[in-house]
Amino acid sequence: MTNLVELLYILILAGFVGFEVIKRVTPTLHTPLMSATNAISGISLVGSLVAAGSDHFTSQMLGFVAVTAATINVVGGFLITERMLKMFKRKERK
Amino acid sequence: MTNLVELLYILILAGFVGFEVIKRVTPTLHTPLMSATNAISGISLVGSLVAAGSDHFTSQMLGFVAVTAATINVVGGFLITERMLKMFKRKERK
Amino acid sequence: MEVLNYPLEITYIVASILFILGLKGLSHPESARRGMHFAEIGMLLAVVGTLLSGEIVSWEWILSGIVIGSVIGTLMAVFMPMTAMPQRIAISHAFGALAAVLVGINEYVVHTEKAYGIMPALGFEVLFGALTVTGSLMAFGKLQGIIPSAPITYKGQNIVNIGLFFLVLGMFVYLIFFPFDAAIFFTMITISFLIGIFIVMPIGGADMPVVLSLMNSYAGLAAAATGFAINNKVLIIAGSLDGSSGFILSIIMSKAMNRSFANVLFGAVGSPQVDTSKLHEERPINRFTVEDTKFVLEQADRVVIVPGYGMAVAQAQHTVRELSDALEKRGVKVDFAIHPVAGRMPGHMNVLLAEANVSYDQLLEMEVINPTMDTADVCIVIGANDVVNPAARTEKSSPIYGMPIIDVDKAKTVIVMKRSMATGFAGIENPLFYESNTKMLFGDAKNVLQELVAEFKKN
Amino acid sequence: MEVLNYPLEITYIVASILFILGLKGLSHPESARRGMHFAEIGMLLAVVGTLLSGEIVSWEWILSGIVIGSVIGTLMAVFMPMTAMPQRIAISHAFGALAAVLVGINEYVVHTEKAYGIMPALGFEVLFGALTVTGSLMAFGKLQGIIPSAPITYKGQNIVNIGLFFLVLGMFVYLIFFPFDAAIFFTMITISFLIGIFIVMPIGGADMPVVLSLMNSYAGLAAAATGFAINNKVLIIAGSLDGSSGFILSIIMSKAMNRSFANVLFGAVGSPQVDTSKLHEERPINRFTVEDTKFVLEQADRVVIVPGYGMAVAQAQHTVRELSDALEKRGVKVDFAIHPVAGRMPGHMNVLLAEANVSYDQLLEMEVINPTMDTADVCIVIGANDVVNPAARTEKSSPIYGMPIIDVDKAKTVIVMKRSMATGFAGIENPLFYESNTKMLFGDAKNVLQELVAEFKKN
Ligand SMILES: NC(=O)c1ccc[n+]([C@@H]2O[C@H](COP(=O)([O-])OP(=O)(O)OC[C@H]3O[C@@H](n4cnc5c(N)ncnc54)[C@H](OP(=O)(O)O)[C@@H]3O)[C@@H](O)[C@H]2O)c1
Ligand SMILES: NC(=O)c1ccc[n+]([C@@H]2O[C@H](COP(=O)([O-])OP(=O)(O)OC[C@H]3O[C@@H](n4cnc5c(N)ncnc54)[C@H](OP(=O)(O)O)[C@@H]3O)[C@@H](O)[C@H]2O)c1
Repeated sequence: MTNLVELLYILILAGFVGFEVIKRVTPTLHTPLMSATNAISGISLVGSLVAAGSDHFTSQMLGFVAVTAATINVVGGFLITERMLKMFKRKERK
Repeated sequence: MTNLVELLYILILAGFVGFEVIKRVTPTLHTPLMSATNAISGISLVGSLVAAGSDHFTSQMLGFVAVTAATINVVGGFLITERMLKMFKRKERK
Repeated sequence: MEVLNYPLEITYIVASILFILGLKGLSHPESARRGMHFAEIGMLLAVVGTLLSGEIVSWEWILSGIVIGSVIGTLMAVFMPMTAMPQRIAISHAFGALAAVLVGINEYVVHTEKAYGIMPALGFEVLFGALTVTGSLMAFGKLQGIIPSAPITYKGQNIVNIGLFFLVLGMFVYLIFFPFDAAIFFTMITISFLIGIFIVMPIGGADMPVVLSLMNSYAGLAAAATGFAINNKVLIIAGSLDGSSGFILSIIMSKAMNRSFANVLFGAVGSPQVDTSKLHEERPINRFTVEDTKFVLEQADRVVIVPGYGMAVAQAQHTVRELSDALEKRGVKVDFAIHPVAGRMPGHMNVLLAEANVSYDQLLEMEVINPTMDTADVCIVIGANDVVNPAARTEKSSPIYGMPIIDVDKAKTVIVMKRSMATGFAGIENPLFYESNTKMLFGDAKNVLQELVAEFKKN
Repeated sequence: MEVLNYPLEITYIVASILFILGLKGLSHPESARRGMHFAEIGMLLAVVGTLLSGEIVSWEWILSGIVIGSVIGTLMAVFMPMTAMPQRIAISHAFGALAAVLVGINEYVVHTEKAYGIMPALGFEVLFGALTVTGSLMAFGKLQGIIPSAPITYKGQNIVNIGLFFLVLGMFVYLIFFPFDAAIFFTMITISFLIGIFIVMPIGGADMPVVLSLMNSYAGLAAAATGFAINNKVLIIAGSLDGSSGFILSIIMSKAMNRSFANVLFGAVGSPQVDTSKLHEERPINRFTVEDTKFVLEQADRVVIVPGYGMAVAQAQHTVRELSDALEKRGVKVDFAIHPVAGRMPGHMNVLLAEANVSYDQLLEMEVINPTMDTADVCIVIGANDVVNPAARTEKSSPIYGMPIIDVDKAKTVIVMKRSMATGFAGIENPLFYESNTKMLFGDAKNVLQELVAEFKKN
């Protein structure tokens, strides 16, 4: 890891960003927040794709399971978040 | 610049952090904020030191002026910020 | 030095920015959906960018995985009832973490030489990943009722857990110096799987939300570690965002439950097992009927509704909305007071009431509504208990002393709907029920509310 | 590949974290000083780390520079009156940017081969650095009164500025492809210096705060570019923090002045030149004497003081504090209402009142005090004008329409202290002065307040 130092900076800064951004999430949306971060954590998909798409059989097998699992996460997570957010509406009140 | 990509990440993330953090600075302290960031921008001192401390005469000269200028920034900026912040007190009110 | 694929790197940078903007959107219901679209586009970009990067040489397994995963994910999202949300999040964490573990194993067994240089990151990845997989599955089982939700404890449990923890730690350190020892690598993973099971075992079902958030955090850490291992910045950033999210939600929950965060972090979370049968004081209470309630509500100008876990149990959110509509039709101003940990999941009440079409600007946070509580004529407490317990304000000896509550006792009349005098999650007595301005309306929340709404419809 | 100096890199990481924590501290006066200590320790670590990194082979110039800089910096900090703050910040920006330019030149002339690979960053650095140096010096001159503060304009000014801008841009692009052309490099720097002078020339002295914030932003960008050029992450982070800070403060100011941000960003900032002599309507005003004022104040239970630029001009902050003390001694509740752009610098009023020992929890922000304004018996406006102009709420045609103001007109009685009926910064008429509940108390703020305080001391 020749760029270990830079990756550490990225980790730390992203942690600060996460902390500040999540602190401002309205409590009203804490449940959607849980499912949204859940969907985002499906980003492991990126690593899984490379494994599944290689020419090595073991990689393909491990990758296939990983792609399936991560896709469930991503697709399911975003769909359910959308479904929840769609429910939050402001009524016109008289 | 072999690590250009990482540096870009660092720039972008630091921008996000800066944005979130500065947005939360209380308006009461906007003047100290200006002088504090002014002091922090004296961080160019780090680059200046390396130049002034080299064995190359041109570098030494350029570096000397740069170190002087940046030090004025750092020392003056932090002192004045401290001086201002010291004035912000909460009185015990009866 | 690997040659950099600049278009791919730029795509990843854009994806990272979109993830951050996506979560920023959640600061307000108005901007939330747009934010999620940002995050979705970010994910799409990251995936498409990876597929087109030129590293992909075979497609059949990728396509199969994506198709199968999409079908399962869609089915889960479409057919899942809102009340099953905690379970769904639990099992989904297991999937995400599983992907991280498998990627880690693949690095180790296939790209052997490369993997050896990055053992610290790889070890973290499989370790956190593995314990998140089984921990989340355990949480899923307990929430779904497949595994008994009561804490499972045995003598020496702590010693076993601590022992296993140090064993894994030792193996990890060993692997950093002798990465070639595959047996130790796989043993470490296996034990991590076991640890996930063991640390959730002694935790009661009601405490699962805290476990969920921690698992969220761990899954994030595993993803970030993967990023270090395969030198992928978008993984580090997405992982950090998830990590902070889980971490902050755990803090919020533990604060609101009056537990120290350390207590939560180190897994010593257990449902308090208080014998409540002897607790009830012999002080008198005031009972109300549905007719009494209607009478009082008809006189009111401002009514505040405080929902709690009981509303979720009774699935009464739609009937609550009907009541609120009936009152508003009569010119009564109705607000909902939402405590941060009412229910069993952060934001639980908000989602249920939103599902029942309550406007989100009627859902007021505790800090907003408390200062106005004394102007409320009637406060209806629907299946809430701990979050309205005034002992948190007054009784120094109470385990919930100091926890912020909704000050319902300041309203002129408080009507409490629950089935009995039983205690709530914290297992402690609630002096509110004995106050002179408190009226108890016993029964299942949904049934009682239906009767009440019917009363209003009569005339 | 350079060999990494890990202890140095870790030191820089820690310094970066400390800078961020330092600015986070400024979110509250309580935590602000601790925050600044963090930032100072961060700076110390970065400097000491660099000195010990092994790259330093000669010490005499470093030591001289540090000693001279420290002496000058200390003198400036200790002997500078608070009212000279804008000037001080301006000149300080010039120093910071100068360091960045010199570091850039050094990279170019001494480490020639290395510099050529990093021309984009280097170019940015010297370009932004140079224009910040002269721009800040111009701002300093105007604020200090060395240069006439009136806008200096001439025919074709815009064309010249835009022409120079494109010239510099062209050279920059050329240098990226032909970095060996030193003549072009130095010409580019020279022209950047000129641009800094030219863009500040047409801007009036009163608009300098916006210029200052922009220069802050540019200095930050120059530092960040230096970070790219010499591969130093702490420079990138500190530069980004400064850049965001300047950017956000410019946005706040331009919003509060009802200017579009683009208008500010592209330098088209000019003091509005309205001829105010004919503006005064012939409507009657109510005049108050010092005795009248004392009489009204004695009857009040709650008084709100609204300071503005006039208080700064008159140096009346200490006398204001005395008045507030005298009132509080009589049991009157006194609050200060601080508009975000009262005065000529963000936070101007807060610093002056803090200097005069006013407790910071008495300084209320506009959003906090406005909803309670109708419960104020008397509102004393001391040298404020635009920030209390109700035309911003009511007159669609007013240039300040839509700008948030302090709703002093909602108080039972409004006492306005100023020297005449003259307009303020925006150069527009203020209908407040003609309201029936407004009483005008003419005179220099400090003199009038001193008389008033003397009256209170009499009995
Ligand atoms: N939200 C979170 O993130 C989270 C996470 C972990 C723990 N917690 C904890 O959960 C608790 C939440 O407080 P809360 O006030 O919402 O709930 P609670 O204190 O658990 O009380 C719920 C009450 O609802 C009543 N109830 C149950 N089923 C009902 C039904 N069908 N109809 C009517 N009433 C019914 C119960 O009384 P009866 O049996 O007499 O009906 C019970 O007292 C807090 O202690 C919090 O710390 C929350
Ligand atoms: N704070 C910032 O960051 C910033 C930056 C740039 C621009 N601005 C602009 O500055 C303005 C600030 O508003 P403001 O209400 O504070 O000030 P203002 O609108 O400029 O009015 C100041 C008033 O003070 C009076 N005054 C001057 N010297 C006085 C003295 N010695 N004793 C008593 N009164 C005196 C003047 O009237 P007389 O001549 O009749 O005495 C004048 O009308 C806004 O328009 C804002 O947009 C602010």
